Amino acid sequence: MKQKVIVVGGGLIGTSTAYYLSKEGIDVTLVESQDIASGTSGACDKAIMMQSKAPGPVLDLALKSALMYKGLEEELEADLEYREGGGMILFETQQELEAIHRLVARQREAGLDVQLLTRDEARRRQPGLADHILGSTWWDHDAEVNPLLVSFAFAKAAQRMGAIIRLGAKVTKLLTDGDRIVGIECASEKMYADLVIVAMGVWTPQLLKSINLDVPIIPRKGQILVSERLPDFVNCNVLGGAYIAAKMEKKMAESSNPIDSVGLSLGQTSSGTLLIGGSREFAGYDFQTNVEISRAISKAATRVFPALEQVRILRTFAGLRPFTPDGKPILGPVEGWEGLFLAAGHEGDGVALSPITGKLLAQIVCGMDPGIDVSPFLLSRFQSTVSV
Amino acid sequence: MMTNTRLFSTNKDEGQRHVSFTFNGMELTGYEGEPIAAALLANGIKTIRTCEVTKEPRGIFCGIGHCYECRAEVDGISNQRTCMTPLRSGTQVSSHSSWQIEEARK
Amino acid sequence: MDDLIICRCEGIRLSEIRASLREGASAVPGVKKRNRVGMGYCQGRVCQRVVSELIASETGAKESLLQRAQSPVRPTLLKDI
Amino acid sequence: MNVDVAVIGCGPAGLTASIEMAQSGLSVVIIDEYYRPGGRLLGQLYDDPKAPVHQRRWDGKKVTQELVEQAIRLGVQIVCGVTAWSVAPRWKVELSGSEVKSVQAKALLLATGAAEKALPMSGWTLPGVVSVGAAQTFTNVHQVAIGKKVMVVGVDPLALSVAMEMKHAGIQVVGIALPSQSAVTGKLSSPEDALSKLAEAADLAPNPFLRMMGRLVAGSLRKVAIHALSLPLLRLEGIPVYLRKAVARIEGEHEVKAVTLQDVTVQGVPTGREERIEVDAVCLSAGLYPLVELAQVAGCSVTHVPELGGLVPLHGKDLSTTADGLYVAGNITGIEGAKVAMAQGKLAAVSIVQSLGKAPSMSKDDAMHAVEQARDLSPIRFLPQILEGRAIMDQLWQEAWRKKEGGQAWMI
Repeated sequence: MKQKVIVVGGGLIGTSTAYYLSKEGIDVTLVESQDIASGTSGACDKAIMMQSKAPGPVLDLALKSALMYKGLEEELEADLEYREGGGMILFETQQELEAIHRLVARQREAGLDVQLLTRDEARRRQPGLADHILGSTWWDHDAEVNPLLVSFAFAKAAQRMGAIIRLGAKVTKLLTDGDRIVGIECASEKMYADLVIVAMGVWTPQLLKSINLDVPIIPRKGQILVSERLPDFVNCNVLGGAYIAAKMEKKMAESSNPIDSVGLSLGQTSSGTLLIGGSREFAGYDFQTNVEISRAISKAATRVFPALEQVRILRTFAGLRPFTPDGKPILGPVEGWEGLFLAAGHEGDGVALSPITGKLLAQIVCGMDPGIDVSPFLLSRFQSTVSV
Repeated sequence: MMTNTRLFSTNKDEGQRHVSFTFNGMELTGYEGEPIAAALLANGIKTIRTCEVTKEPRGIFCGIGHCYECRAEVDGISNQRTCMTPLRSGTQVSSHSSWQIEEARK
Repeated sequence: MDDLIICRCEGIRLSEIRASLREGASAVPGVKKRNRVGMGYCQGRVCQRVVSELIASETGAKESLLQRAQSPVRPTLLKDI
Repeated sequence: MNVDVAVIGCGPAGLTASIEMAQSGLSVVIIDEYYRPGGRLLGQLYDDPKAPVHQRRWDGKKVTQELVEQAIRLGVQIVCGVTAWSVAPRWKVELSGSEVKSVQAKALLLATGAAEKALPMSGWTLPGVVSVGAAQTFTNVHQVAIGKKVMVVGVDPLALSVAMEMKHAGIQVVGIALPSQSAVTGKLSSPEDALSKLAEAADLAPNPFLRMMGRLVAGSLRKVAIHALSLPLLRLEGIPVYLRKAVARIEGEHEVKAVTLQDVTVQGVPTGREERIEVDAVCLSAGLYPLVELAQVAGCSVTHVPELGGLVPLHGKDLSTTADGLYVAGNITGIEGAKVAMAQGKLAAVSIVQSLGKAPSMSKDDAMHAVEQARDLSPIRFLPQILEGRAIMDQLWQEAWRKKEGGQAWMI
């Protein structure tokens, strides 16, 4: 009898999980409170960058995911606006240069052949850079994709494999039988399953409160400016060094002023608009963008690309990254609860980690060896005592 | 022949000087201070730009700065709303914006 | 009739909006994410309410959500932000 | 720049409010993205049958001039051609297109008026197809014809009024007709709905026949009026008003060349007969809706009230909103005429003046009464159920206020 699984959450993680489960012949129902990609997956940038991640379990996962992205358009029979256009981290000050050099050394140890470019090489690679740029890194295999298309493509592919997708169905409770999860309740309807996978990003903790389970995910707000359509200008992922340097040096001691958290991220979409980010701010579940942060992002962008001063911003939006204390997502089974799996907490890596997360969850559910040590990602790392 | 579609009624704003300006290189005249879109229309010009997406001709639609269909580059600044940008003597209007990467390359 | 342009800025046609509704979109933000309605210079000032009424009449919903208003409410040069 | 009150929108509401606030000793700046003050007043030029004989001629430009002169005399700063692209609480207004980058104010009045709904139809993106608001502005304000032969699509008070203004300016208006039924026209294509809107404009129509028809429609004889529509058309100062023909397509490759009219039944269903009329411009009328984007960005709760024109800021009778120190006046509160907007401007000003501890020239009650009076005197009623809309808003406000008293944050 086919195993029945309910996936809660219709973003990049939920739809990918539904697809890979369906591909394994599992009877899947995906339940989403609003619409596909109506949460953080619909309010993020488009970079799939490896070189900006410090070596460790997340980078290992991301490298596997990056490989999967290469064949994903074919597999999902959909245009994802995927492009392996490479990526660069700029440095504007000596301090940033040194910090990034240390990161590059560690990346090379981890097997990423990240290069270092002089100012002229950087400007040849990406025209329009300001004179004060000291240089940049370069890695050919950083890529970009349209995260909206990824979510929609995974959802449609899952449906083609037989999955059922229920939109506009807000899950209010997990149904339990002793220490076993047996289904979910949304509005007045109860749905039963052998297993429930919660992939609700920053909303995951609210649902798990219904079984007194604390999940340490909090929203970390990021803001992005969207420009008018432009001729081809940015041809790769561009990151400012300031934020990366601070992140690597752990000096990012959570300063109270969100302006300090602003670090440039820049990419150009297939329709020609620029996505100019970004910020990091603990501001609860607030989607309203803040003008002072937009101003700081605008300054970071025009300092590095002076010509952008004459470009118009049409829109700003905010997304809520699912932040965890150790910067790693929470994946896999939950100790003390039968039939409950988690797949959330990807902070800024949700786009990059979407394919591998779905596949990993499907393999674990089907009892297959994922070839990856899942223990760094289990919720139990945060549970001192098993709360039953 | 440029059809002139000026309407003459008692309600005209007095004292507006006649000035010349260019649209895509064409030499035209209009009243100083009137919106560029009005001066273009008075010269029989309804097509102000080509839609970047559908490649269709576009012109005035809402007339009060909400829809951006009448946008053009005015004196070097791209995507200005010509229905509310006053005409000055020697104003240069062009349908496509000159924001080019070359300008960004220097 | 189906190829009638509804969103002038991005050239989105009635057929594309209906396709998005068939795929599960139930409000303007959902249609926008699937086909770029409302992503142009006017940010939906012209077409958004037509799309919202179309969603309501074609899906039976009472009246569907518009997209969230955010600054800048007019296209603004980066140097002016 | 620091002021007591920032006003966004230099139309009838914003100007009238600024005069009252300046008279009470407050420093006021008005910001408007349009290149000259007046807002929708500028395009208004008609004879108001409800006004006393010597005040029949309503010339929006003259009214604007008088208001602007009075405001400047009282020290109001009027900043036109500058765009307010964002507003943040208590109250910082971000500006573009001006040396002054932003304005800081103790109180903020949003008088940003209304925008026009779209009427998508085949060929509507062709140059030469404009909204009825654009036709009014270009005809009356810029004195440039939108075309030599113009077809008006959409039958409502604004469309009729603009058609007459274009005719007086010497433009040949070939007709006013309904749009053909489509997925996006809804009630706009219904002859019956068009007739009830005619009733709203009845007072405006100098043509006795139409005034009679309007009253007929307004009364119980509505069904009779519709069936009496065996007449191919009505005439409005010689302009044919087609209720049994609808515009199906606008034709032309680079510009408007013609429109195709279809005969329709009383229910607006095409009968199959079509005819082509050569025109070089079309103006579309699908109604106005309140422009609430800045109110939302400022953190104001908004709510959907179709009778007021759509999404409107939740506001009290004194035009205060759920955002402390933020007030609204004019079409942003619901679509009505200029006189009501001016009276609302006065009312909002009285509320603001009191909230900043100064003495207004009249009480809130008197100002509220003046709004009702202005409503009765308005020649055009854009939304037939405007009164119900105002009542619904008052009720929603009471409910929201009760909930707020009960400790919940502003709901809606």
